[in-house]
Amino acid sequence: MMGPRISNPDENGWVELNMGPQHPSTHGVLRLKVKLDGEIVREVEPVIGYLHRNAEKICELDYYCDSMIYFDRMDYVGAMNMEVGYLEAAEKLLGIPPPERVQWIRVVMAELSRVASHLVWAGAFGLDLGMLTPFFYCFVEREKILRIFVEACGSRQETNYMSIGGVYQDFNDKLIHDILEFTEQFPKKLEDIFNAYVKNDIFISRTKGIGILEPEVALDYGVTGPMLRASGVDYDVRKAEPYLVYDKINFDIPVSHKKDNLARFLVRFEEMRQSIKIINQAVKKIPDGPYFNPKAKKSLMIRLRGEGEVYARTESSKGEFGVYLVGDGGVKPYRVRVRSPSLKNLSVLPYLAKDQMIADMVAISGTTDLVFGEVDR
Amino acid sequence: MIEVKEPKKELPLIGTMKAMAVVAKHLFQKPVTVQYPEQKRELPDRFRFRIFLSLDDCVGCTLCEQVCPNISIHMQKVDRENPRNKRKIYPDVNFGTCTVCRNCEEICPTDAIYLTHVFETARTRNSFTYSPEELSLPEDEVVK
Amino acid sequence: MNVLTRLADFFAAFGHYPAYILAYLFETLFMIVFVMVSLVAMIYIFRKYMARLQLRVGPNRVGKFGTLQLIADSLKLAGKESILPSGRDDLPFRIAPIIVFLGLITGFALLPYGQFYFIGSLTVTHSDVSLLLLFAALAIMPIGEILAGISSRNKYAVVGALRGVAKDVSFEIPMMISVLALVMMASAKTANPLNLSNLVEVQFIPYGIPQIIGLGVFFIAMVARASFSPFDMSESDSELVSGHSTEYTGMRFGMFYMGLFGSIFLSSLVVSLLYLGGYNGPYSGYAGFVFLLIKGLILVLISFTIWLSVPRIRIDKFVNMGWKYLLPASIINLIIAGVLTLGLGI
Amino acid sequence: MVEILEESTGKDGRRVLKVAKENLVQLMKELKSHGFVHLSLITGIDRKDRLEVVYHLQNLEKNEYIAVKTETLDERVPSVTSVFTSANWDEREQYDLMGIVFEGHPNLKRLFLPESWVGHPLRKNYDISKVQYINMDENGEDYATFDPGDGW
Amino acid sequence: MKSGDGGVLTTTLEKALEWGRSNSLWPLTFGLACCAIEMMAIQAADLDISRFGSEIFRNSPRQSDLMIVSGTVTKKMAPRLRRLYDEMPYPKYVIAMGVCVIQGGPYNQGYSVVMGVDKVVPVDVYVPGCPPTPEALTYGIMLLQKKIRNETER
Repeated sequence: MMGPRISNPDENGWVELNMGPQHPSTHGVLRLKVKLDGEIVREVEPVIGYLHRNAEKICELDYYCDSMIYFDRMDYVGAMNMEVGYLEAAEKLLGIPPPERVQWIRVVMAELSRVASHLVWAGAFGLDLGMLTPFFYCFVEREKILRIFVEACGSRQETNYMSIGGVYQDFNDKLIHDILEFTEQFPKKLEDIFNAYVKNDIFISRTKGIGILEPEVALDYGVTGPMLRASGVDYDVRKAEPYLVYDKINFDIPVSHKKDNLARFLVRFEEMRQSIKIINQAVKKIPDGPYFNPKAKKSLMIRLRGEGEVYARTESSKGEFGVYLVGDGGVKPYRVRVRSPSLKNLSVLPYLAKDQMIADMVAISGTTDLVFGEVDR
Repeated sequence: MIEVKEPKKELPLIGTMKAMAVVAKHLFQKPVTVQYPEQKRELPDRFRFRIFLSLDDCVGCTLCEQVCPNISIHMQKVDRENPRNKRKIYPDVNFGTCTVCRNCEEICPTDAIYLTHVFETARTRNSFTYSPEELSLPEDEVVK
Repeated sequence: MNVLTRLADFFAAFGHYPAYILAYLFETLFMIVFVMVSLVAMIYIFRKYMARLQLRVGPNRVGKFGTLQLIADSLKLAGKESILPSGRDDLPFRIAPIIVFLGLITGFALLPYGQFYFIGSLTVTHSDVSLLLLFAALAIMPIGEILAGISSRNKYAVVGALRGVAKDVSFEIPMMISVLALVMMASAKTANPLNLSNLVEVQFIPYGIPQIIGLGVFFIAMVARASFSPFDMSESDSELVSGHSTEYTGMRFGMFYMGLFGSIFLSSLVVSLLYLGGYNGPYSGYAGFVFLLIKGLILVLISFTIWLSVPRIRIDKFVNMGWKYLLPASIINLIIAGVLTLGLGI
Repeated sequence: MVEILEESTGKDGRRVLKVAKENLVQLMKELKSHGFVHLSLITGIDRKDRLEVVYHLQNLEKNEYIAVKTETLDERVPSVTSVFTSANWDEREQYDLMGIVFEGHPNLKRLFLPESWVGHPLRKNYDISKVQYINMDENGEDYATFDPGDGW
Repeated sequence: MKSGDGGVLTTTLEKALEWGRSNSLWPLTFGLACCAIEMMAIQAADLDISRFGSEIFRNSPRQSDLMIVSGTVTKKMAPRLRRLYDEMPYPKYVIAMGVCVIQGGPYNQGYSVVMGVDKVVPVDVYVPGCPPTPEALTYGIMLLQKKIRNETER
């Protein structure tokens, strides 16, 4: 008796397989149309839009200060970076520069958020490869960062901490003490997690030399962030176009010329170490002063008007995050456009995953660090 | 710019065993779990979740309704004597859409609307609109 | 004193034949209870051990320390709707979990368990070729998984089954060759080296010491046989959803689930019997079973640690490893065994 | 050098070049040869009477940033995919949400919404109150309808 | 089926099954958006949902009992969500986690978001919050357990 046919292979003998939108490896709602030749992936076509939440449209319907909650929900694992990115644009457009103290506070929060984001990524990447345990260690550390966020503003993940011209709540001594306590114990734990990964030669064999992304191709596809730096291009918005007070802080940009999965892994871990370095410096340098620009008093939040066009770029945990804000002189923005780094990083996946094994495709899509709130917006 | 170093190459099997040792080491650490219903993590002062309303303080200025990003707050007529609230309008909050963004708390001129630590608000029915009176009640007394 | 004769003595009051029948019945029951208890214990130990490694506490709500958790799970699985996907190949789809489970129980029935105080020898089967039978039973289980994969009309399941075939082919041969080395060594001491009990009893020093390479090869093969990470390519959850068991629900899935944990326990027992001296040890005349259990449990915990901390090997790398490293290693091991047996007479 | 209609400086201090849409691809090629290899963003703006498309480019070596603007009255703009591969998905997105047709694009399909979605949501005249529903056909492809009874 | 009119045995069996179901809710690995990270956080060490028997996040809908809809359901995702729900075997439960899933949440003015997942699948417990803290979700799961055991009216 013949069994039923699963699928009709096409003329090349390739079988089409739909991975997703709900699939454990896709970190959300990515759908990959894969053409399989046995175990080998011949063609990948990502289909996105399963989390298209019309954030750009709704931002046009709301006041400038309200748009923040939609930006929080874009890169939901590193929400503070999104807030910084939006405020860089909004504050230029509305002409309300934040006070000195606020800028330092924002640097601290953005870097903590970057660490949290990379920790989620590190845990999820382990799950992709079949390592169950480091995920839990990553989340224990992330939980400590979230405690700091709650201490600062009251929410864990979608913080809505920064407002136009300031932050909603001031830093206090307990918070600074907590942050310093965290940065003191964190590097040791980070080394633990790091060792659990890289000591393992099976892990090395799964990542080394796989998913090679040439720098020319990366630039052509608009790839930014750790993926681009792992391809050997030394480009980071924090250095190239310093925003906030990044030019007053001493830190390095990790770069690797190996271009593979392992390089991307190492670059992200080194970024976490650098972030801790930044936090340690910035926390100690926070000057005294107001935490709110008096021009943007709280009761006037909804009466801010802006005109003109501003494009501001920041370095989020995924890459170059840009916000293009167009105002027409009203209390609501005329057009909000977001450059999401994950979208561009995803667009290079068909190139990377071609002619790789299924397992490698999963590993490669793991190292691109996709967050679908940002890809689909 | 610093160039990240590739890790030292480990011998096959030996490296795997080292990584296993790193993981197995955690067997001797205390679990970090806080067993939720019995033990509760102490919540920081600034933790915010459920919205409360002080009916006596509300002046009916509608600022919270305006600032709410997704129209979760509507003003309701409530027949209640309050010399400060001449128009007798108070906000109700739809918790089915409230994103706990705290904008209403920030903008409220009299601190009438505020958020508290209560977070055990799960229900089995999809009716989350709290009338102004319900907003001033503790969570246990709200009719669900 | 065998458990069978002990039972027959116990039932002797009923007469000669009923006593034997009752004894067999009891023995079968005992066997099944032992398998069930060990499966439940394995899953419970796994959960608790995993939780402790991951800084958690694990199940502790259902019963004291969560001991009733598995009963809740099995009650739930028994009460689940059983979905049979349309377009399945009906017969293989239905019998595949049963094959896996049968292979498991047969494997347990073939092991010699040693002595235990009053009851005596717990060995159920007395065959002179129990080693061969054991490996036959072990070879049935992957067939069930492959049948499950190709009969359930799911692309993930098919890919999982194909990976399962590739995996099995590449570790079976080194595994059998390293067992062959053992048989060679044992044949110098005993007339019946294919009998597992004989094979255990001739280990004055555990075979793991002279046969260290064989131990490594066999242990890797046994972890791979149990489909444990890093060798769980056939049901790799991050790539193929659940591999061959993707379409199974309720109790049918429960059988696969128990098969997974049962086979790691079985594998550990086999490794400890063949290489670590099995039930040999001080006072093994009374408590051999305890020694076997302790050795088995230590191996199980090692396997769990491997599962929890090692990423999955890519299937082609595993096939490479099987043919390029494990096979030569096992042949070298065979030569060493020959030298030891013929030249040194160990 | 192609003709620049207007050169100004934006509120954020960036140079803004304005070109006619016929010269767009030519200008992009020239800019790329001058080191502007990083196309950061493509934005479509609905100015009610016309559509504006803004390209943000960066020169990684000189760390220089410029914006290129072009306008169209008939929703058609030449595609720059032949110059920058990264324009591919950006242009698909702008076609999807803004309704700008990029001529010469290799695969101009909607990126987020299904093909049969009516209207382009980010247009100012898009009626958000008309609810559309999406359902899945036999092959797993989506289609959009106005009929709430269909599906789910 | 009404429990009680089948005699003592049926009632006891029913009770035992309810007890088993409520204590072994295996969730489906189904992360949609922001709330998915908080869903992972209840699995992680700090809140450890495995204490309640929901140890295993099953990847295949065929083997899971509980679908935690965590995050915004867009119109494009809704048919898929429905299909996943259909693939789950009875008895199955749904927790709507977060306000996006309850009534559209922050995106309730938008064009591509389903205003409440209960338009697509029946929901047992609603957990508001954006996102709910892990404790709040755990409270929701405990509420669901009570509901399965018929201990709660609300």
